[in-house]
Amino acid sequence: MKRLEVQAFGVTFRNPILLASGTWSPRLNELYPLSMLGGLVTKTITVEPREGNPPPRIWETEHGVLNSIGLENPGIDRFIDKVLPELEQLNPIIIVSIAGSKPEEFYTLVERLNPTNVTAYEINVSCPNVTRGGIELGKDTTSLLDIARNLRELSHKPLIYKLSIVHDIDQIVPLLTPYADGFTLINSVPAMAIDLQTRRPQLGNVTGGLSGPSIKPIALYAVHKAKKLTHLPIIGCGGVSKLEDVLEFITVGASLVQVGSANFNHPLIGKELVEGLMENLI
Amino acid sequence: MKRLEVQAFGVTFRNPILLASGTWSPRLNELYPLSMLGGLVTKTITVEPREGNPPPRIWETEHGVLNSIGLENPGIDRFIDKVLPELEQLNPIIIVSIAGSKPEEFYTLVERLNPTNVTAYEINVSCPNVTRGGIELGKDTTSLLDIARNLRELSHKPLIYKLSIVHDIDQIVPLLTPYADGFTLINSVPAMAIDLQTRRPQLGNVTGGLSGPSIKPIALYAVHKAKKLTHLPIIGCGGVSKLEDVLEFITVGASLVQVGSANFNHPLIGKELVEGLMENLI
Amino acid sequence: MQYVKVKVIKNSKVAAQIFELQVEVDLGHVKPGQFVLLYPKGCLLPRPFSIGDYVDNVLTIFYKVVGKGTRELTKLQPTASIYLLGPLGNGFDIPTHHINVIAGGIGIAPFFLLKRVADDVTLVWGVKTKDEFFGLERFKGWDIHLYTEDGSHGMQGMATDCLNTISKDTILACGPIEMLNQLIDFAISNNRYVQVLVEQRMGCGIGACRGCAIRRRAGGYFHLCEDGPVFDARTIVL
Amino acid sequence: MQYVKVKVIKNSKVAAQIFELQVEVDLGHVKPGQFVLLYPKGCLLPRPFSIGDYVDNVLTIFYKVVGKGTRELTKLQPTASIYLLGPLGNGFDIPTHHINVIAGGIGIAPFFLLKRVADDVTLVWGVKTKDEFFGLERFKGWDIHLYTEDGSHGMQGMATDCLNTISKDTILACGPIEMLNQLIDFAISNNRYVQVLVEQRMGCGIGACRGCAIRRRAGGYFHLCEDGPVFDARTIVL
Ligand SMILES: Cc1cc2nc3c(=O)[nH]c(=O)nc-3n(C[C@H](O)[C@H](O)[C@H](O)COP(=O)(O)OP(=O)(O)OC[C@H]3O[C@@H](n4cnc5c(N)ncnc54)[C@H](O)[C@@H]3O)c2cc1C
Ligand SMILES: Cc1cc2nc3c(=O)[nH]c(=O)nc-3n(C[C@H](O)[C@H](O)[C@H](O)COP(=O)(O)OP(=O)(O)OC[C@H]3O[C@@H](n4cnc5c(N)ncnc54)[C@H](O)[C@@H]3O)c2cc1C
Ligand SMILES: Cc1cc2nc3c(=O)[nH]c(=O)nc-3n(C[C@H](O)[C@H](O)[C@H](O)COP(=O)(O)O)c2cc1C
Ligand SMILES: Cc1cc2nc3c(=O)[nH]c(=O)nc-3n(C[C@H](O)[C@H](O)[C@H](O)COP(=O)(O)O)c2cc1C
Ligand code: FES
Ligand code: FES
Repeated sequence: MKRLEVQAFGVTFRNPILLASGTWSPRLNELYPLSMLGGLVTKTITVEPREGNPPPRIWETEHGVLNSIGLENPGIDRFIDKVLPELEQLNPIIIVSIAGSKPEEFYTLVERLNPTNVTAYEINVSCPNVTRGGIELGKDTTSLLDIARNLRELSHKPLIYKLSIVHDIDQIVPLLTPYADGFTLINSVPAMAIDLQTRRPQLGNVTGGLSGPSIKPIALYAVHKAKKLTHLPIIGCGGVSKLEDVLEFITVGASLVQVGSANFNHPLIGKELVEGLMENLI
Repeated sequence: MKRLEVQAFGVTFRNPILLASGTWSPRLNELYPLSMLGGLVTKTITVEPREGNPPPRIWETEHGVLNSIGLENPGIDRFIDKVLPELEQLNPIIIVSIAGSKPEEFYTLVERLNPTNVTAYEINVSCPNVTRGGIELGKDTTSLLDIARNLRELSHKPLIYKLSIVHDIDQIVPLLTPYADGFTLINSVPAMAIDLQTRRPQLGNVTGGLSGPSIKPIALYAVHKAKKLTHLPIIGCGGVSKLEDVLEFITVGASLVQVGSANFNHPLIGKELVEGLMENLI
Repeated sequence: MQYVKVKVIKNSKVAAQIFELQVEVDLGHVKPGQFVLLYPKGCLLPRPFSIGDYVDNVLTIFYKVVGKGTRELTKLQPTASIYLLGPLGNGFDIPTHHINVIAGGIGIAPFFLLKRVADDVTLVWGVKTKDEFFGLERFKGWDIHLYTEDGSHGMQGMATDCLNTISKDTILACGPIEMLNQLIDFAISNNRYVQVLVEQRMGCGIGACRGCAIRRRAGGYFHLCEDGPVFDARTIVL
Repeated sequence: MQYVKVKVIKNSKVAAQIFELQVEVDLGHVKPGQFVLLYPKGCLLPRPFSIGDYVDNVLTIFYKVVGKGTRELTKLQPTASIYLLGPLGNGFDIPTHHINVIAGGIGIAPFFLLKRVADDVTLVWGVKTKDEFFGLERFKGWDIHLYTEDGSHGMQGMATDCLNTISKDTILACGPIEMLNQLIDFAISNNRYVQVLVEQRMGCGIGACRGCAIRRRAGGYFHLCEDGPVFDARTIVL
């Protein structure tokens, strides 16, 4: 057990397997103890509740999953009152994913969450499915740097920035490094699919984000690249669905790995990856 | 036949099927008449010959092809003397892909090619496999705009800019539109793969570009997005391997479609797509 | 809720494009209208199916072949196995008095289980053409009204043609979207309690992905896997 | 060069991890050392294989199961079919006088065809253990020297152990990279004409992708599909 431990952002993770934002629910705990995982990253939370995008919201492409959820979430008040207490029962390490459509919203979120027991923040500036405060924010380096500076002041907890492959990683990673504790790469990749019967997009919101096996080589690249640009720990995310994928991300320099849409394909995946890593150690 | 014709950039293409840069050779003509295609895009040419990157240069990922050729090419002199005369026998429409590591190289290439019979230029500012003048050029919007302005002055032929998903499409497409005749989207996506046996990258150049089925949803997105930002014709490229893929690209707004790595998988693909489109018309 | 690899007992065609799949699994207590997720080989997302019938640890699913996942299901041979998650969802709210069931096509699937718990039922089942009927013998004892669009069996027309004449009792319904939309209109204009089992693409089945949104008439969204798949027809927009 | 769907006549195991695949195809004239591309199901890139033997429109390929593509090949049943592109590449330059062949493991594959055109041949074949030998009967008439690393058959050692004692005639060789590197050293230090058949990952087989680069000793690259797969050992770096 001990040997799977990872130290990162000043936190001890019992193993490198985390579940990615938006891809798991506490009900997985009915299938296996979520406490055996390295940690859990919450669905992205915003200040106000969000309804999300019009359906259909999800579609299976040939080798990936396309989604356009649109950051549906109950908002920070309800999250702290109702959701968080339940999550805290599941795993000691809860990383809260946060997003805002204005800089002030990020500050509010951090101020509200500082007094709680959550472990760290994952700052989602890479959501492909919202018009403001999503992926565009990560492209606006001036605002982003501003937010990062202020969050560094405000935050009592590690700050992990979640980036997209469409971001200028070369520029952003060094820019944010002084104000960050780590990076998660990558969020789902902007993508779309067409229903040829109707000649309409498969998603209600027209475009979405691609995840799953299709994006693994892209995510490996992003981690490899970021690793050369920062000394901070990196969380690899994108297409992890088997033990080899985890080892590949670790090989390119990831300290921790997040498992996302593979949870839909095989809900025991988190457990099996931890078990696989343990056997791999022997 | 007539009804498959496409008018774009002032050129008449007998059908919308082109073969993508770097993925076909004149030897395909031994298998079917390349003249039946809409046109051919050459391997990217640079002023000086280039050796390309260290091997291994190609690898099959789970659902894509990863390459790092590094723009190996014979250079413009040899291209004009030896390669072009052969290509001109194959199809009336030859689009020459060009790249440079300095702005002047683009100008030289266009000046050298202007007097030839080639149909158009595809300006490759999106190669993931070279250190200078590749994908980074597409990120440097100031230089890019400068090059585009000058090329517009210099060129006697249509100028088609080939972009990457990691480019800021929102910004580049409107910026280049006044100086361009069209866009090709997308080039292969920066990516990498690991050999777990050796813990080394699968490619000699460490990173490469991902093509094939994995990137189709990403390419559809890019075309859809660019279409909203310009009135110029768009060439869709990325993961086309069957008739449905062609129709999907056309549905999101592509005027023409390029077939790339599918040529490796099934060398008759170009022919079969044209035949499929003809049957589809009936 | 369980996630288990289940053994296939039977998988055979019972009507045009429709298969009956039987697997061995202990699901505990299940309600008509609940569903399970199956994980076909080569699919990245699971596929939802109504619990068709369930007795003595044998789960029956009736599925129509429409795409990649259901095509893959047809390949399952007896003794093969497949992962299953369930039971999921709320199921029908079953009144103790007389019930009207309206089913369109494969929308009949959830009502085989209803037969085990309710006797006083009027079943109206419409299909395009008579090849699409199956398992009718299982409904023996119910008051059965069959419709075919082409008139090849029973009355010519649609299941919803019965709406003018049907009793005032609760309606339970499942079928294609056009039929459900008619029922929603009917429920609203007559302020009737009609329970509809609706479909939506799903990612997880357990409230994680927020993919299964169903438009709420009052604004916002329900989630099929948490709030459905059975809804009061007056409360949703399809 | 042809690209055709060919019928499988035979596909059976002939040694540890090694299969013999026979397909029906008219390739015209072929030379030992030339290769074909096979297009296994589910693979995006074709897989190159030496022409093992070719007579009466029957092409034989000997392949070792090492990964996804070759695993897929083992599934081919007689009467199944698979796309093939070929013949490709330059093949060996075959002298009319005595020839020395050095083969390591599955590197024996291209020499079955040589047997049809050359009689005065010394064959040195090394493998790890005796289970890896196959088709020895086909080389009857040649001067054969067998090596196993574990000494389970023939001499104990490697095929390259013969280099001290081998005649001054042309060497044709194919085998794992370590063996080829020894031969390259040998050829350079003794300035000997050694023809080596090398491997490299390929995309297209026809000069399109520029994927199959082989480092040239004089600088720059050869391309396996255009300039090879057989090279003068003195001219390359592996
Ligand atoms: C609660 C519920 C109960 C259902 N019960 C049954 C049943 O008993 N029998 C039956 O035949 N069908 C039932 N369906 C519909 C069934 O889930 C789809 O027909 C099936 O998922 C289609 O998968 P496919 O891969 O063959 O089709 P494809 O079109 O290839 O599917 C591609 C994607 O779309 C999704 N999808 C496509 N159609 C539907 C749909 N109608 N509903 C949800 N997702 C869809 C798939 O899950 C997949 O993600 C039910 C659906 C729901 C939501
Ligand atoms: C000219 C030539 C002749 C060959 N002749 C034979 C033969 O007669 N018998 C035989 O058993 N093998 C031969 N090989 C090697 C054979 O091509 C590989 O073993 C095979 O491609 C491996 O495919 P895979 O999918 O099973 O392995 P994987 O490792 O899963 O392959 C993944 C990728 O790597 C490539 N690859 C892996 N190993 C090699 C390799 N050694 N050479 C080229 N590409 C490789 C594959 O083409 C594919 O793109 C030859 C190779 C070349 C270049
Ligand atoms: C249905 C769904 C919902 C998601 N929601 C979020 C989210 O709220 N916030 C976020 O940062 N990422 C979200 N993601 C992205 C994932 O966390 C992850 O970055 C991405 O799916 C790539 O990993 P994967 O290939 O393992 O799925 C979501 C992904 C999916 C498929
Ligand atoms: C082996 C290989 C070589 C390529 N060389 C070039 C090139 O020289 N110039 C260029 O613009 N694109 C090049 N590309 C990119 C393709 O033209 C195309 O944009 C990309 O592969 C996506 O299309 P696909 O998915 O159909 O392959 C190359 C791609 C491959 C696989
Ligand atoms: S299917 Fe994932 S939330 Fe309902
Ligand atoms: S394999 Fe493509 S150039 Fe040689």
